[in-house]
Amino acid sequence: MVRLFYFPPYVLKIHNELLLALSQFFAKGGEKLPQTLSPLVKSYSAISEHYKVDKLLLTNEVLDQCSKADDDEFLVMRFEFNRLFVGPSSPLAPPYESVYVSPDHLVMGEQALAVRKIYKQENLQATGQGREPDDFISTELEFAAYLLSQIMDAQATKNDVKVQLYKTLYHEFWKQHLGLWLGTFAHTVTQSAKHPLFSALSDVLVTLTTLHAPLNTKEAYYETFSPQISRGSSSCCL
Amino acid sequence: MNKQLGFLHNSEKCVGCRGCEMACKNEYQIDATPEWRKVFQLHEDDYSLPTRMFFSMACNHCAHPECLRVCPVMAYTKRDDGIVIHDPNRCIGCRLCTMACPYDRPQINPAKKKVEKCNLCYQRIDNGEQPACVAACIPGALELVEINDTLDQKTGVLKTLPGLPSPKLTTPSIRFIGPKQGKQIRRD
Amino acid sequence: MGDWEWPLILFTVLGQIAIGIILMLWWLDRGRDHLDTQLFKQSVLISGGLLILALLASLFHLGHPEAAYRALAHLGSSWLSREILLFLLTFLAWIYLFWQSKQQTGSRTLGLGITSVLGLLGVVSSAMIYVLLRVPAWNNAGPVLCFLLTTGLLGALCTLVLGRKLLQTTQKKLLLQFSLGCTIASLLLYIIYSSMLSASTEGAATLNFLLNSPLFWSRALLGWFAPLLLLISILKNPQVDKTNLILTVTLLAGLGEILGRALFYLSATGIQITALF
Amino acid sequence: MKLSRRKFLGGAAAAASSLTLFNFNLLTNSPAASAADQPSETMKTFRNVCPRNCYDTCGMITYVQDGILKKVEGDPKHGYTKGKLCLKGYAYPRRVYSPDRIKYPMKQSPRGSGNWTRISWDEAMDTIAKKILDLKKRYDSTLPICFDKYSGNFGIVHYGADGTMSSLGYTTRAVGTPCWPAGIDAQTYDFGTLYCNDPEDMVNAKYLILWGQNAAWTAIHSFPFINKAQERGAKLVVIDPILTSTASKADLYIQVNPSTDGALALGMARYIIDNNWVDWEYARANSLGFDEWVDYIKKDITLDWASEKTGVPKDIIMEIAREYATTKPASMWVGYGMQRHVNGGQNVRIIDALGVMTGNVGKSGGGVNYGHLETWGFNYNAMVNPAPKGSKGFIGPDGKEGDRAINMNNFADDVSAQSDPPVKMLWLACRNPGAQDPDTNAIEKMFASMEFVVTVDSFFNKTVEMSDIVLPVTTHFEDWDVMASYWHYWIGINQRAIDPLYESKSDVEIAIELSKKMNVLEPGSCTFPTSGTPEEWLAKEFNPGIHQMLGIKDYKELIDGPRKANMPSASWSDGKFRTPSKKIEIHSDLAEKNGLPALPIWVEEMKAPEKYPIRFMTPHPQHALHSQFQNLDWMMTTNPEPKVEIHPVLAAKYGINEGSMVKISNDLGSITVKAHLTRTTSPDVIVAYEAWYKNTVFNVNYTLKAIPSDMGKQATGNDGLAFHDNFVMIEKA
Repeated sequence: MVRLFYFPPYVLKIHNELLLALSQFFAKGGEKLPQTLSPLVKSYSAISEHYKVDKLLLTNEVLDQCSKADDDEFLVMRFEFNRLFVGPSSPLAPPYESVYVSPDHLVMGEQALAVRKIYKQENLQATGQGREPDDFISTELEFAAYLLSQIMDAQATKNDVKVQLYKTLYHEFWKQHLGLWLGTFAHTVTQSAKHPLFSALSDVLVTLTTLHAPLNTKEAYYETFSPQISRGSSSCCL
Repeated sequence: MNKQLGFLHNSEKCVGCRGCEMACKNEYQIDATPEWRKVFQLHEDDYSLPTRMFFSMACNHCAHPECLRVCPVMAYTKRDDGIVIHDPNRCIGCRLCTMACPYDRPQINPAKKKVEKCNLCYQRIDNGEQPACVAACIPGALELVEINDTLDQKTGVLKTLPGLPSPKLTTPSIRFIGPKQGKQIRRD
Repeated sequence: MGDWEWPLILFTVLGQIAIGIILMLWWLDRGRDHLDTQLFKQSVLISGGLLILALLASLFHLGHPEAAYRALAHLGSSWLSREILLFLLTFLAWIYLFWQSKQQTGSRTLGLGITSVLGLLGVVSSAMIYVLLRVPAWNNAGPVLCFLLTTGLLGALCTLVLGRKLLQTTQKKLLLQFSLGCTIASLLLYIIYSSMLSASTEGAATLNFLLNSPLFWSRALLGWFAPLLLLISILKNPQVDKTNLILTVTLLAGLGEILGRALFYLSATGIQITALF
Repeated sequence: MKLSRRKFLGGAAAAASSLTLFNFNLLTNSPAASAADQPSETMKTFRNVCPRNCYDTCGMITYVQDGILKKVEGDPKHGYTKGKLCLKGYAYPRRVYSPDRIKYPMKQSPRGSGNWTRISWDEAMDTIAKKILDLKKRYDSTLPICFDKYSGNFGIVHYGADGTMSSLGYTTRAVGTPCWPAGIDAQTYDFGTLYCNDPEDMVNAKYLILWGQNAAWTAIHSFPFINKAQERGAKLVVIDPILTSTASKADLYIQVNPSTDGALALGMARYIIDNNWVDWEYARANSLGFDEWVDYIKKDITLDWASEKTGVPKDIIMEIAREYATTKPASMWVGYGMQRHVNGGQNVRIIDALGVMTGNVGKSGGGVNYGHLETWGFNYNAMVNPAPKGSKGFIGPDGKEGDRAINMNNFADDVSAQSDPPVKMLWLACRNPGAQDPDTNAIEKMFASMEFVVTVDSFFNKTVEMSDIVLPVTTHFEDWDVMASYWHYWIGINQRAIDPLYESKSDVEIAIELSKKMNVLEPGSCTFPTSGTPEEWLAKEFNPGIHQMLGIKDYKELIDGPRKANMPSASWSDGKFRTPSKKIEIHSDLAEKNGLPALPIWVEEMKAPEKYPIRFMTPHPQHALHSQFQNLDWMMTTNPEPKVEIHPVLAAKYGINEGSMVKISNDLGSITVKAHLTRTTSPDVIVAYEAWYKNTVFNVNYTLKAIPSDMGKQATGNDGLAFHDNFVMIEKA
């Protein structure tokens, strides 16, 4: 039997942290940016240092600067956050999967139901089920982070069956959901953003979508990929 | 083919309320862009008096469907009852049918990159129900009928209206009752 | 009015050049002076490359290129299915031809002949796709003749460019005369075709669009008038070195045909519902 | 997925292992663990009623699966709308799930800046409550708070928005209705109230006049009944300055000079008198002042005059007079459009008298039908709350203390005119004055002068744009409610079909939240009850009268289907009129007391000023109901932009072609809109349909002056608006 590939725990950890930081960034809203930006910067630094890509470092620098903004600047970012993602005017980049993936661009499309079923397979459901679309970006990101944490658990206990199961789940979830829309979403954000924070955020999302392809598909490739990722990723994703 | 189902549109009764258009969208929750069914307003100059006159048109389930003829993937089939069905699972989005249909009724859905059109609610018909548009027509201007000689021989049943492509092209399965104009006391 | 259909323009024009080259090779090879082997090999390779490019370009026209294979499903009535089949067969024939070109001996005529005939049938099917009841501007012999003339003209000119060193003078002259013939035919065809268009409302709309479009006049200049003058001048002065001139004519005519094809799609006006919406 | 998790772990083990160490914020343990592999729920259906300001008030069936609204259909058990919806009704799913919906309470700082902060309901209520208490302290009353609510949602429980205000104390209230008050008063003077025949009874009419009524766009469900009457031989006459889709179906269409409908009716009356087709018996037995009116007509009215005034040839006036008077029963439907003039109420009174004169009132297949409120006898439990102890109110002219009424139809000016105390805060619910009130510039200015503006809405319209706080409100699919119609006789229940999305709340829920907060900050400062489920609030609206009218014992019976009120199909068939004299008052002392002519005599229409020779009519649109619906994606694709209809003769005069941009202006302001040339209007009238298009500044009200119509005060508190007496100049933009 082929030896099951184990991801390096550190890589899983930093990805997990980035997913959670992003999830909180969107969940807590523009009003909590002073609290949610720092964890985002921290987790993104870890990523950018690990992969050592110039562009990532640059984005990280922008994020870092934004996280140290003064109160006035945070206000500007808050208003921009709401203009982009919340409202009350028609949000320019509504953070729900079905707005991008379902052709009718409404919320509560088939994607919301599809992720609801996936959560349910893990005995989970969105806390706002029925009120908030299940495919809200934060919920999807948190679910992805949860899957990663399951892989980490399983690797720690050398439970190969579980590792395999959650890798498959994780891979499928990216392929069928986050991977399908984060790119478009990021693009929409860039198009509409008037503050560098959100262009940087868009870069973070793009990094995430790009890095996750190797993380969950070609494990054998991953070992070799990791040290050289800087070249690979800078050409393909950034 | 045993029979040919189609629409009988009564422009005498149609008030252009566009309920059929939206009922169609509601039934299938069609995306914003494709218009399976559309209400058209006739040119007021085409008749003796300027009046708001309409006809409502979806796929005409033609006796000689050009869409079906040109489609390279056989996405179109014509049922025994004459309904021309488009199967999106087969469609590869070559758009040739959209070039070939004189009524512009197969339409590309830019998001899905596939063509869509009215399938005459064949599932509803198979269940013994009326198509959604017919069921929703408040003045009773839109009917599902069998297109045959008996229908064509009835007085007042027309094969076309001004502003429509010649029915000779594809032999559409739609018949019309033309708009009626009352007396007008006008100020111009 | 239609759209600017890059994938279709590239597919049809490149495919027609490829087939045109093979057709010319076949024609020249059947003549008294056989074709130079080096030129044969080189030209077969290039025409194959163009054919592959053309087929690839056609995929970009599709909403779902991954399912393109399904396009073979409706040979019974769809000219698009027939076109794909014939182009694939042409490509298979080309592989045979390519294999033949690698052989030291043996007749090339069979390979050239099969490829040419299949290719021409492919070009005709391509054109037949557009012979639609709905589009008066296309619902005639126009598309077929127009596509065949492109095949002939660009095939001949490209072969001239490819064989600028290896073709014999008589062969060159034949090709030049053929190109001139195609250009004149194309121009005449267009004049007749235009006069036919005005018969229907939609045709008149097409004509009106064309005459008011700077693209059309560029096409006329690049694709008809300039090549006409240059070809005549080349043929009249056989002693001058013509390599650069031939290159120029080919480029101009190529551009003209690409513009012409773009206009073909742009100017198509279908019969449609003209009631207000 | 190749690997089933069931192969790997038992259900219980999975639950245990999946929650180790991971700190969930947005996900939680799912209660029904075994449901994982189950297919979707089966489709559930719910009963809803469209609550919009519309004649038809349709019964709806809502299809819900997995808690998600899938589609809507008409309710086949609704006898008037008969299982069909209009184009707007079918677009509802797009409204519920539009990403544009307002999702959370938001605060704008400063107002108009576009800088919005999301706040919690608690913070929203805290901010609002503190502002209210602050104003109360500063001015010693809650009168600086002005409440403006109208017809965004006509559900009975939605009167909880009014209740929010009454529970705070005495406030300033926008009173009146911009819609139909002149006609209401006309019928009030004549018959005692507005009370139309059952519209289903139109099938019995032998002759049918639709007067300024475009049913094809605004009351589409009446068409089967109109058609039926036509099939049974009735002649359909449509009188309208615009050749509408409805007029296009008429056997006879009369393009009357705008605002001269009364003159036409008087001309008809004259001819009827001359030919003695008068139903003397009915008129004399049932009315007061009839002979006086006949004398007036004989003395003052000639057919030549009527013809000249109305632009209708004499022989046509004679024709319709003869037919209307001699074909029995003959029905008239008076539309709301025709009373939006400075003499609109008076014109309705003349038409009423025409109905009386011919004995068509109180008859099946007859009537002068305008609307009714007979089926609206609910408790208005959510609306009625005692003012908190010690509340100081406005002392009215009658010496009574209460709310301070201001004119809804001159909202901008009237708010600004208040000084003792001034209005400092606005609360807007079910209302979008930014888009719908006349003189938008004045509205903008008035809003800018406020200290605080709260708007309760679902979409970011012009009014929300000018607010400090916006509160997200539920759609009717997310509420319990009950709806009656002002036209047909049906009543339907509206179930909660889906959970309220995001943080939206109904008007009653908002009132509850505010009351909780007010009472924490200052106990006793708000009397709105702080408990009750939405369904309990609905239940409280029913009373024995309603039960009896509908033949039910409990509101829950309405879940089986809408019910029709048990009333005779012909209004006034009992002859018991509700005027002071209990008779039809052709001569109305009440009208006279209110400064109006006692008799239905001719009152001059408004003439075009020299500078602005073109009448600009802005009637109701097809794809929208005022500022609702048009912003939805389906509407924006099928009807992407507004147009102004111009007669080709007029257009030629100004060099305007089909599709030209046209600047329409007067001394109030201007709008620019695309031209559509059509002979459905006349050469001195241009037409643009009012609506709020997404992402455009198009708003016909920039040119519309708040000119009052002649009536409305008596029954609705304020005179109506002469929307259609708007005059402009046009030029090619």
